[in-house]
Amino acid sequence: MDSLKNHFVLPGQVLATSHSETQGGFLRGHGTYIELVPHDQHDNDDDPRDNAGGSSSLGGMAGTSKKRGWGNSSDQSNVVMRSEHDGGGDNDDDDDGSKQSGEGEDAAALLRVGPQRLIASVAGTVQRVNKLISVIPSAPAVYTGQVGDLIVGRIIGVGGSRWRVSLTCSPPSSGSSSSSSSMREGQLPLSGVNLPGGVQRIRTSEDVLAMRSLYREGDLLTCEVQNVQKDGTLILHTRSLRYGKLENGVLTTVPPSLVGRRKNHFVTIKGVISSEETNGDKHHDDSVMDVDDGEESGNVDVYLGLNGGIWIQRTIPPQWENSLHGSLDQDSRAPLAETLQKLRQRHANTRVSASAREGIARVRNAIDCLRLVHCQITPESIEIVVKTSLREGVRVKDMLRPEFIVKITEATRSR
Amino acid sequence: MAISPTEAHYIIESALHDFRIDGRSRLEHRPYSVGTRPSTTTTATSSSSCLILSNGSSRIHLPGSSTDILCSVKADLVRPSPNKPNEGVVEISVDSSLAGGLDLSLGGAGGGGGTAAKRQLRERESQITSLLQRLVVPHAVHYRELAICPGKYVWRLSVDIVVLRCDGCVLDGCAMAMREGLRSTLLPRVSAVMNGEEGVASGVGDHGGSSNNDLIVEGDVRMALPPPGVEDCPLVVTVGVLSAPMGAGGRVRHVCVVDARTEEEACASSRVCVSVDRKGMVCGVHTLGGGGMENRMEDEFGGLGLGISSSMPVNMLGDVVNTAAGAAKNLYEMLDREKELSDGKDLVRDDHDTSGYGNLLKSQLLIR
Amino acid sequence: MTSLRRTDILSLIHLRSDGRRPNEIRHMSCHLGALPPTTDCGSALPTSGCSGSALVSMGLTQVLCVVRGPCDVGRRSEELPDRATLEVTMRTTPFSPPGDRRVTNPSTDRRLIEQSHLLQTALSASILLHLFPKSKISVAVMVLADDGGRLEASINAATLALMDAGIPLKDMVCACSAGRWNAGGSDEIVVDLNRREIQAATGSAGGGGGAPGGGGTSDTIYLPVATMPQRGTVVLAQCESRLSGGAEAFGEVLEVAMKGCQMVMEIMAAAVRERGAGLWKAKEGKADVILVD
Amino acid sequence: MTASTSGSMPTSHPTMSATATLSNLYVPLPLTGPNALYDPHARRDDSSHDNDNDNTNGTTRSARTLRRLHLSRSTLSQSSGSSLVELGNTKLLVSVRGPRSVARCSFGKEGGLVCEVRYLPHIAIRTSTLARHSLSHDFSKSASSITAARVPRDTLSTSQDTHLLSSGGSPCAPAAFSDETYLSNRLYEALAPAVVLDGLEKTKMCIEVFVQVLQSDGGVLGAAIAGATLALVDAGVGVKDLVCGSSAAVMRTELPGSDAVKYVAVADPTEDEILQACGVVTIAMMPNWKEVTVWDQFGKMSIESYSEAMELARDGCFTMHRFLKNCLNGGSSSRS
Repeated sequence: MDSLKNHFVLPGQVLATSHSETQGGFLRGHGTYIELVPHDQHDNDDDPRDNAGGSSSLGGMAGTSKKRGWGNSSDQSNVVMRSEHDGGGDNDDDDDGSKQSGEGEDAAALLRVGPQRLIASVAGTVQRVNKLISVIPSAPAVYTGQVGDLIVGRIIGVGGSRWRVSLTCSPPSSGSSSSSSSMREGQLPLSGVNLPGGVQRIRTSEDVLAMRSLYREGDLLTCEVQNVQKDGTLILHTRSLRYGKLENGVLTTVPPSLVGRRKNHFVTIKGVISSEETNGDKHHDDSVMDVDDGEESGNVDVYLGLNGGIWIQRTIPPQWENSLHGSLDQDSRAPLAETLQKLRQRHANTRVSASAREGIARVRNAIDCLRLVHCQITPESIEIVVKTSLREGVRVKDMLRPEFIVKITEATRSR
Repeated sequence: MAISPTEAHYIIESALHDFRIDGRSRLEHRPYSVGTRPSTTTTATSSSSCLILSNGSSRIHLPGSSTDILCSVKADLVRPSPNKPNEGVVEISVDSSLAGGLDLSLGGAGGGGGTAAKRQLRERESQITSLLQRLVVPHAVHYRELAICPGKYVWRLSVDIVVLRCDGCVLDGCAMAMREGLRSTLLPRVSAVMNGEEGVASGVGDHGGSSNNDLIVEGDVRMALPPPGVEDCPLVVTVGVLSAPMGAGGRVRHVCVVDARTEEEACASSRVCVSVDRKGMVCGVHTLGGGGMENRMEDEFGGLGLGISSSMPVNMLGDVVNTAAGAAKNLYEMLDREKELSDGKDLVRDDHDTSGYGNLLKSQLLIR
Repeated sequence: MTSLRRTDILSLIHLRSDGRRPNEIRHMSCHLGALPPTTDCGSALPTSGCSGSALVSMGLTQVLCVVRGPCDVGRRSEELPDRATLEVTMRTTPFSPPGDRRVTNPSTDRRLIEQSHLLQTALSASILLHLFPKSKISVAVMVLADDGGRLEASINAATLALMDAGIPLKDMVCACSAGRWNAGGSDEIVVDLNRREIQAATGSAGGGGGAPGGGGTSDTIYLPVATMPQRGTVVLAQCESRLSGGAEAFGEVLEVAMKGCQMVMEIMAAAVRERGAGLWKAKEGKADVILVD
Repeated sequence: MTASTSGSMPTSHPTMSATATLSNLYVPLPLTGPNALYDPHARRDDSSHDNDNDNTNGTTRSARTLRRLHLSRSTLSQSSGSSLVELGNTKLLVSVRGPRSVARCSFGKEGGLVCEVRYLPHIAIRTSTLARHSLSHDFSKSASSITAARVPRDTLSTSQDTHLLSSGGSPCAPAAFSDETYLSNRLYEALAPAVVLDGLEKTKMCIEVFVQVLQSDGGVLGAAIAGATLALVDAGVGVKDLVCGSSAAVMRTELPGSDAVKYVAVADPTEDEILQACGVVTIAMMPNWKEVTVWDQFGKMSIESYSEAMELARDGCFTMHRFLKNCLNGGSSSRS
């Protein structure tokens, strides 16, 4: 426990002080900001405002002064300095967007050389990679996207040849455009979407008119971050065949920090549906094509969106795939786009069997348990919780009772 | 539209299978827990309110506080209103500013943007208040017994409900919070000494000689009682009627669902709030606009949907009432079990818990 | 025979009415993540997606603060091209004042608007707003119980909620109050006043902030102060009473208040550290979860 | 006129052949003694005196019979559609003004259907009722005796007043004289599913339904809904079905002799009956679609008496529906 202690910092705590003479210095990472030590600041050791926060200095930093007080030595570091006078008055310390680019209107500041202090701006644990010091916040609730992230989002607006996607999957709020979500919205341009049937052509104005036929307000979809604009808005796309509209399943949301970055975010949880628990299958004699149990594979698909949206649906049984190929006898390999589209269509229309429905509910509750216990949500942790709840014979609806939550998530914590 | 048609279809499908998306059956409630005592034992044992400054209080919350409703009851002796001289008064106020996700930019630049949201917030709060006023308040307590000396002093119980967050069925939560708040209120025994004539306990006060009506307040907390007749204060059960428009079959099938989550509420064609008391008597019914798909007004707004129009097949009326009565019965049992649980159990000694005064919103699962 | 009243006994041994020594702040408890951000309650609810929340109780005053992380601005007119707009709303619950039940309408109650404005200036001195251009950070404060010092409790709660939301701050803004009044001759400076002491200092039932202009006798003062302890800067000091002692008298009271802020910061730091450690361990899967009702 | 108590389908009383003029409005309602033993099967029916106002004492109507219903349409020249409804002593006038721009619409700002219910000042509610359940003003002093002079109408302006009024002893008092905002909301909720707006609300146009209650003697909501439907049809507004509403009450009656308490459900209760009842159910329905759009209940009832009352209210709706159809075909008030 104590190893974490001296590395846990609070905003305002000085992480490093660079001296203009010695090379040493530091690079500013996330969660920190740089401040110039004011010249008139004399350093008296019995400074009453001795920083009581960190219990001991961050020994590991090379070249940093032991004293945590306001060291008055000055050092030239290869980091862009900013003019910042103390006294709480805030003027925009125009933090350089990214640390590499040294340009920016403060070229003049380069001349005024002075000692800098690197100060933490969020509460979290310090990480240091040779010169780069950054602070990782313990529970960032706000998702800041990176290129290539899988997003499960909801369309909340259509306009100007693009869709507005809510990252917190909040519903399209009523007339007032004020978004009540706690995260910025993503933009899905028309050019970032596959046209039906996989045809590739330039987007014409009819496409713009027919946008609603692709995605309407309120629809759920999986997409990927194409790039991140300067002010942080995410540009999304659903170019790959895996992405598209989500149907016939359940959505649940968790804080983004609990969903780590993984190689593959399309996950299958096996063996969810225990045979003995399936309550009587009441088959309905409706027109909707019915699934006979033979084909039902006991698996559940989970799409882990990095923005915290998690989509759960039953796994598409492999039999459907080859039954599709069987029917298209003339050309052996129909274009992949069509088969996927047909599979998706069939999945959307086929009623979920009772046992699959129970499996989906069990996985959904498992994810809820993990969220309540702030445990990282990974395929393994979900599987462990599901297996434990099956072994303990916990009914699906009891999984969310506090006493059961502690019991079934025990396994994830003993790892 | 709150949720996509395919999600709604799945939810209604599950309800028809009597296996809802979180595993519950149609008539089952979520594990609400009632907090009427501060979470640590360091505070005075007898103070039964998690809000220190009020006579009685309660907190209804679900694990992970997806629903968190506070209720505080303050009692004071007031002069009764002229048209009801011999009855006590119960006043209700509801505040759900934090729950709505509406950005109420009051001050600052965005004056205009805030007004639409503020109007909606006030509308929602007044809707909850008027519904509680109509369904629960008339039967909450025995008003006559609240009068200490008719015409002069009666008890006024001001019930303030703060909805911090609500995941569906906000009226049920408020009614539960109000009932538990009233049950945890302790009113001291007050006896009025009539003018001149010696009241039985008059020997106590040394200032017995004052002329006009005087009140002898029994200081002993053990003698304090909850307001009379609070046992049969009714609870509200919101029954959501989900209607699955069957495709070719043309047969529209309806199913009643109790304690609907937000998603389920969003695809309900109409919602009926039925207030039922402990003995199973129906104390009030009110149809709310469904959050449903087809006949909802365009500016549908989540939470307590303001969707006005609701339509429900006639033959459903009977089983909606029966559903509500059945669900209410096991809700009462659940709440009673919960009440003893939270009173009787000696609480986990948090030795190094810095919160001497017990912090109000501590969730059930303490991660350390 | 007049029995020695409790307060007389306390003042004999230099204790205050609630048994605290002059330089002792009230019992303070902080609870971060009071409304866990995770509960967007599924998709349909217009997410009350709060990204950070904190409940701070200083003595009997309890304040809950909810922060909605940098999100899109509703209306274009509010948008600032270079930095985030900070929007602060402050509300009190009807049951917060112990005595009367005046229901204060947050949009018209002058005192509430003044205090939410003070809170906004205090926070905007600390939040690195320029990191989130064209977005909005909304801070909603709700006073659950008000036993004096509600502005200070709100500032502390807002700081903790911002840290819970992971919004970058220059420094933690910690607030405490100090005051002086000549109750029975001895007029030493006391820290962190409760409602009765504020009334004594300002001679009026001014809830929270000092009474405008109604300052008590010559050298009584009630001074709420917000500072950034680690930077040693004072962010907010509001004094509305006339001081005869001149600058150095004010200096003394300010010094005491800043010591109070230092003590407050230590408590807040401990709470954040405990929360951080807990969450970090939980993510690692080593935290032990106990069931507390 | 004798009470015709048919078996299953309750028929209504023969309605008077009213001309287009309103019947004598200000009919001093008879006083009910405070402790008259209530007999649900021989209920006082003081609404059956005919036009020339001879004061034959009221005949009785059975538990399942509605009060005398008199409907007439296009009674007002100015509005695009109007109707007059007299359900026993509850008389109200409905005027519908066709689609007009929201700016010029007198009340309500949004597009689509807008409903407003108003009590006629001074005479809508009986002075005896106001005196007995005195409003926020202390009427006991000013209205010295029960038959005191007029009562200032604006005392019933806010919903707050009727709430104060409501708990004057009877749990179902709010059903007897509900406040205007409540009535307007419920009227809107009753009509909204039926009225075919097809996009009117988007074009910032609105249809105004204005109900003026001339005299209220219980069952105001049911009558208002029927009147509004009639007026809408009269105005030519598309309506999916003729919405009509009716209410029923559950009365506690001690059988003379044995003190066994029997709960009897009574159709279309008058104001006095509502005040004596222990529970009142109001239902608004689209009979052809068999869909309920509004379902309200006040007071406390057990489940069994509940289904009885709902059954009566539903039949009441079907009967009202029949009368609405006849009125539309026959042009003015007509009898089955």
